[in-house]
Amino acid sequence: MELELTSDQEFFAETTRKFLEDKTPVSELRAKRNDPAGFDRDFWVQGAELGWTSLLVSEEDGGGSISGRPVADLALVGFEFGNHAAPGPLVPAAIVAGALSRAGSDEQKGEALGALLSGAAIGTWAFSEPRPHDALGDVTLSAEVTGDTVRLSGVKAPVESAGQAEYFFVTARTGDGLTQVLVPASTPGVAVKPMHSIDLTRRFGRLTFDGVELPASAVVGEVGRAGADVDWQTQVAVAVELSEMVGAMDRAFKMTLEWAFDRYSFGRPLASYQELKHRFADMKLWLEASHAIADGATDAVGEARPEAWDLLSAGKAYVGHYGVELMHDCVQMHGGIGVTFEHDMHLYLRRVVLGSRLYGSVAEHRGRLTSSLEQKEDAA
Amino acid sequence: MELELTSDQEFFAETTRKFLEDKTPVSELRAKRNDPAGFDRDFWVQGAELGWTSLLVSEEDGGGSISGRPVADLALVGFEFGNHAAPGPLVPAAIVAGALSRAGSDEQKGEALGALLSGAAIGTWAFSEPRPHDALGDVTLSAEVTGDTVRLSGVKAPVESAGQAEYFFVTARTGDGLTQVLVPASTPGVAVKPMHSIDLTRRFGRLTFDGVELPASAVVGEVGRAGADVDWQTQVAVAVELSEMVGAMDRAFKMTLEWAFDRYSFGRPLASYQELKHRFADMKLWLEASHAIADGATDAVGEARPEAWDLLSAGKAYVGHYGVELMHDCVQMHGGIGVTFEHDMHLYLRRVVLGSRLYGSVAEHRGRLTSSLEQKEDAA
Amino acid sequence: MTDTATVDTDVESVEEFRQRARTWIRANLAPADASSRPGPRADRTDEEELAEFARQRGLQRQLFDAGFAGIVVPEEYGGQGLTPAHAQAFNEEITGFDYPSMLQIPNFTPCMAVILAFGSHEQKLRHVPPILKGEHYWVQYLSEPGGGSDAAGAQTVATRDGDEWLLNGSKIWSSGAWRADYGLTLARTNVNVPKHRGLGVFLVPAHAPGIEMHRIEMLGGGSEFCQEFFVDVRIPESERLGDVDDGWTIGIRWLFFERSFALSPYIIRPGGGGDAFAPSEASLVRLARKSGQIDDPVARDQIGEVRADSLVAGFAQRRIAQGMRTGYLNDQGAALSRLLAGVNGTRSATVAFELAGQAGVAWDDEDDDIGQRGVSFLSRQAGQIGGGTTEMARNVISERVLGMPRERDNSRDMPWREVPKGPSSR
Amino acid sequence: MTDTATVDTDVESVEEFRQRARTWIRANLAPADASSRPGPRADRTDEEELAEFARQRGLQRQLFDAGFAGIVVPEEYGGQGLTPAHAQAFNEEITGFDYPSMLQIPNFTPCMAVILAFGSHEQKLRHVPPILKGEHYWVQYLSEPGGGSDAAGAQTVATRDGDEWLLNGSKIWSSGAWRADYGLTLARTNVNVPKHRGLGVFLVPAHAPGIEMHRIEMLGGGSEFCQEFFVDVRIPESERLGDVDDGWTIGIRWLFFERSFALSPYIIRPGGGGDAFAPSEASLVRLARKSGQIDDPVARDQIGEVRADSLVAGFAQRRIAQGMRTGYLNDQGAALSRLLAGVNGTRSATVAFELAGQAGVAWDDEDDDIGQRGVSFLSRQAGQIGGGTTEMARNVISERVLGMPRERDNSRDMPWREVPKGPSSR
Repeated sequence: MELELTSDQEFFAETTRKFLEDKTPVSELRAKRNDPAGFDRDFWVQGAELGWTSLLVSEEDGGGSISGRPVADLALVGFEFGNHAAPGPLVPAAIVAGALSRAGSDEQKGEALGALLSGAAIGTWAFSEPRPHDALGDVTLSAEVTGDTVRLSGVKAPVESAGQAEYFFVTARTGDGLTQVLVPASTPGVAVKPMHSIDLTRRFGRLTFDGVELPASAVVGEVGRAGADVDWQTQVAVAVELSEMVGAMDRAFKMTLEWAFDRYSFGRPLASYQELKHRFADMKLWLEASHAIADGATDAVGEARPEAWDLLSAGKAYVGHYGVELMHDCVQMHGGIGVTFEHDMHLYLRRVVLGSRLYGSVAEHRGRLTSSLEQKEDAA
Repeated sequence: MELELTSDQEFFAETTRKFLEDKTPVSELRAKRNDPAGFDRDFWVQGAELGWTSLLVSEEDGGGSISGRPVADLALVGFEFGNHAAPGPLVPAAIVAGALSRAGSDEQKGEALGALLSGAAIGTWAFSEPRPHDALGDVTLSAEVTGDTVRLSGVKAPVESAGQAEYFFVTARTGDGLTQVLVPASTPGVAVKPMHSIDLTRRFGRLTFDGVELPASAVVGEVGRAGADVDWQTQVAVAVELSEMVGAMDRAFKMTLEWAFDRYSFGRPLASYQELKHRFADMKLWLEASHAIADGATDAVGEARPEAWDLLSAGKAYVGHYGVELMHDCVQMHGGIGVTFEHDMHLYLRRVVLGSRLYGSVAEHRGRLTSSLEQKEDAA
Repeated sequence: MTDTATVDTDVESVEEFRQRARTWIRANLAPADASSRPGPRADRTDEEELAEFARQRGLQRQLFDAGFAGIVVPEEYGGQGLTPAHAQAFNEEITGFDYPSMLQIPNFTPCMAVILAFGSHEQKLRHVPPILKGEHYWVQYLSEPGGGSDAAGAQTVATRDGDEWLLNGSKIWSSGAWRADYGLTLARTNVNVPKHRGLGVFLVPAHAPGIEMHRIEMLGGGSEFCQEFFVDVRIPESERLGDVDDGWTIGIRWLFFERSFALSPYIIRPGGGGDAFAPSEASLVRLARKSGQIDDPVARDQIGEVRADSLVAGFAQRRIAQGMRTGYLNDQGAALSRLLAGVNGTRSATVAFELAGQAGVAWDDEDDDIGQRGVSFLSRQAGQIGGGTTEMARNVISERVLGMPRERDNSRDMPWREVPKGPSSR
Repeated sequence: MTDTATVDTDVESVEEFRQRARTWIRANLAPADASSRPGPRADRTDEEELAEFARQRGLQRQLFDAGFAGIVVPEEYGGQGLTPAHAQAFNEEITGFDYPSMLQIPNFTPCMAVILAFGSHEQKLRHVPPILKGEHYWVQYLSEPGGGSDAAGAQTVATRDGDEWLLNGSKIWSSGAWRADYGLTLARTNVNVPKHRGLGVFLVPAHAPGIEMHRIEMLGGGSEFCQEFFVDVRIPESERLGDVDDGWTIGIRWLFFERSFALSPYIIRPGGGGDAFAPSEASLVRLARKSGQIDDPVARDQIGEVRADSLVAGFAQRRIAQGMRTGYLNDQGAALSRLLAGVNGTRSATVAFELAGQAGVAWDDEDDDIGQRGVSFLSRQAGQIGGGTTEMARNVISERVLGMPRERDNSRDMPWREVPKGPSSR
């Protein structure tokens, strides 16, 4: 999280923090472990009132940011979500609303956007596809437009909160271009199947579109020309996912630091053992560096700077590796209780491990960085 | 090195150890730093008298092992070479003599083998080729046999002690098969160019064969059917290279352990700092494990067991990684002096780093292990 | 195999024994289920677990009746009175066949090993044969909540009451205690002396009156580990090992047996390898093929790395055992074995997760085998914690094997009741 | 850039300054040689090295005359009296242009930084302007043979003799001392008190009478580091900084400046990144292309890893500096900066060696650029040793930043002459 926030941002983050502490304490998360949604609808409605879904939406459309830096503001919420292992489709819901505001027709804004902003309806982003198309940005689900009908065929997975959403915002392929379609969950031919996940609080599902037909008016933006919108959505998703991971790391590190001072072994606190001290030093470095790149990448996305993708990939490559190592070291420092379900550490561990695989693996982002370097080299 | 040696092996190793301590102390290695050979010829002759070149040679041919386990005996010498960062082409010279004894004609044995065994002549193995053919076992230098002439065209590099050898034992390609040819260094058309190396004591050169013609009698074994011999030679080379690396690691670890007890910082020996203690624990494990796989792989080669290649690759993959890390950690423990030329550590560091790249890199051997696993899986 | 050099010539030779074992094994044991991994399985219900456990008790009885149980255990206690070389030969012969994997650790070692090392003749006659027959399954009542690595700091107190002791306190991490018959128990017999000089080891019925058991759910699933609460548990003096207050002499050896499980001649260890925690490398190939990553050179590099680690570990474990036998290493060298098993297990679990791809974090039913790699990855550190942490192993290696100065122990020399057990104030 | 938030409004604004700098730089400085790396080069002869050094002294003079030397140094001492934000802007503008890289460290920091922090008005007037003009180049006479990380344990003794001090002892790791004008020297002024309470810092002509200098050959080639032997070297009292025997107050700050070089406003740091030890990632691509490995996904993965580390480091260094400014971190947070630079440098040198392939260990003349990656790999740890080891940085982070208990210092409270300096007997 940034070191120098505006007072509005401070207040905004504080509000969400207090709300999550109140509504989704660890006891609640554990109670909902087998709940199909993982959260109550009124939790979501109240969160929407706090602005979770409206940050990326223009003021004309009923949204608005806190600081004039919408992506940075959303990242603040993401940090708190990670810090509290909170449930709910924060990232896709905010992105769907933002995408509608960017490219939606008045009709779409009228119908759906209002419900999404109030939390009355949940919209999630159907973007990722199962292997062999699980590379970040690989889209094969097809959208054929004939006359005033658009026809969707293909599979999307994993899709966050697929079982709870009223709207699926589907990124599809039309020839060489991309098309995005807003699909009501009730549309005939759309099959939703819940998936298993390592996360305790978030839920995912698999969507199958078996020649689903909708009016062409369901298309958001222009057919085959959604590339730029999809790129922006993906950038925002990676940026906020990074802040979520950092939020979870931050919590785990603080818990473990406290443990090291309180826990005595051989009549000495763990914090007095040099080998552990040095691991804490490494973890502190990884944590601060992760904060730094998450914030730096978020800035670049918000300002649409050309280096945004390099920074996002650097963040996913770095946090995806060192974040996971930090979490496991926190587990190791706790000893046996660290690998029990009864201890809270795993709530945050799950969040970081999940984040390391969503929106591109460490290996994928390293590969992207190398290709980007080659282009720079060739350009030079 | 094996924990339980026969008394003959003990004595044999001890003899070579004393000889190296006497003939190539560190002062001598430093004095020869810019010497084109890196060693005096009489050093080599006396080494040959100790059996360095004759271990893989049958008794009929004037050679013989110490324990009836020739490869294990040669590995003992390799360990001492690494342990003393000794100069001279131990591995290729012993292999060339062994290969001649295995497949050479009486004529070849009469002419060359005697001189190689006495050390009067040096034979080296021209096997590796420069990129893009630098993968282990990639042979493109061609040997065409027409009538009673064999014609060699291609490049070999790096070739150990190329500038000092009287004989090049060249592994070449004839169609789909391999052919080995014994080439006197004086043969017209053979160009020798010295190469740079990170090692201080060993020397390498690049050999260019520009349509070199020799009598067919120079072919060792059958034309196009040397595959099995080459495989055996390569196995022996990897096995002994492993023992050389372990010998160098063993020396560096002992030096650093002693340093940790003698060196005081803040009024305490380095050995009293827990973080350093734990690194020593890891190094001790890496060292013992490296001893174990080097000896295990050597056994398997000596007994021509089917798992020999898996064990050699496991050794090169493990020692090539952990051996190098161990050496660098020994440097780090020494602080500033560890990165000076004046300190001896780098003599052993160079030996291990060099060994990690000769006869296949860590990555190559890991890849081989995976392919081998796939075959096992398919066979199962 | 230099091991054969150590054969005692008065007994059946290793080769004769190997032949006899081979013949019997092939005639009587089923091939091992390739997909099965040793030890308990999180994905089995308690009923399935108990059924399998009962089956394996029967398997152990078969081994006993055929003269293959307790190969290195003296005959007077129901064993075969043979050598570690015989045990090693048996391990090699049984590779690929079904065996009672759930009965090995901690039952045969550390538990039976401790009883054999410190029990009286009567205690051994009473307890060892039922173990070898598969009738009694033993677990460790050793660790305590808040005890961490300082086993000698045990806070469970044993108070003498005539011919009996009253045990009060709590034990934790007793693996499989819920299905066990006995618990080897370390307790404090004297609180007025330094911690190392006031301990005792007791042979306690796992579910003795006064013991309340709670099963601990692990984050990777399963609840194999248990916590026990002792309230006035009565144990006769005849079921205490060794001399009064001298339990730590036993404790030191006990921890040694725990660290050196991978080298123990008391357990069946197919192939004789040491990295019990690692999923087999063949399964990594299957995983990478299903997840579609087998042709990715990065994935192949990682599989090869794990394969190398595993092959090296087999030889390293043998060298460590040989080194301890020949005096190249002292007994504490066993910590090298424990460290090796721990780091390899963590690394292979990490590689398995890498190979799982996106299905390692969110998956369909048909990808459950892939998804389980993600679940296992969450508890990848377990192998560096259970059985003594790798941190403790590194302390032991540096201090007891390399002879470096010991870490300061503030609790060493003061009466146990005065030892600081937490921050005085923060 | 939140840095701009801290601009002092009385002075030229950062943007005005940036414009002025941009204009001047483009008009007066040549583009940086892409292949060149900051600092001295092992592959240059002393003559070439001295010629380049003289050229860079001239370059520094140009900066001085143009009003860009000592951007945050008070005007009375020849500087510009501006803020770190101005220095950061200058770093961004000079990126890609030629600059006096050999004059930055240790000349401007720690040396000039220490003089500015602790020098008297006269001492600053005497020494700072010549540094900013490129006339005087300063090095550190700080480390000692056998001194390791315990700088306060200095054994070089300064004995008072009237208005002078006599220095005797030896210093080592003085980088570039052979071509230096002055050496900032830590010496022991009192052997009868604990080590921290008997030190002094002296301003010593690098080649003063009585100093004998020996150049140390590094294993990676080059002999930039020197060792000095002091025999009755006479330094006037007026060239001693601070209060008598209170040199450690200066020493602590000195070590802080050393650790935080990557954050110092006194040096030119193109781009403002922090990992000075790392070869540029672009050069890794060129290397992998020449060595034929650019299409190997394992190589691409490693290049991407180094690229990520480097991009992250830039933001991390800025966050650490910001954190120290805003109070989120105390001054000791600089150790995070030092640790980051050290580990990144080692990793990138390792990856470079991986990419070099076989030509990294044995090579022809035409592959010399590849072979040099092998040579550099041999001293890959240098970046974790020079400028304070990463071990010390981890101690500082855990103890001074996270507040964990300090390591035992057996030499802390006894008179320095009684401190154990080696094993009494072995």
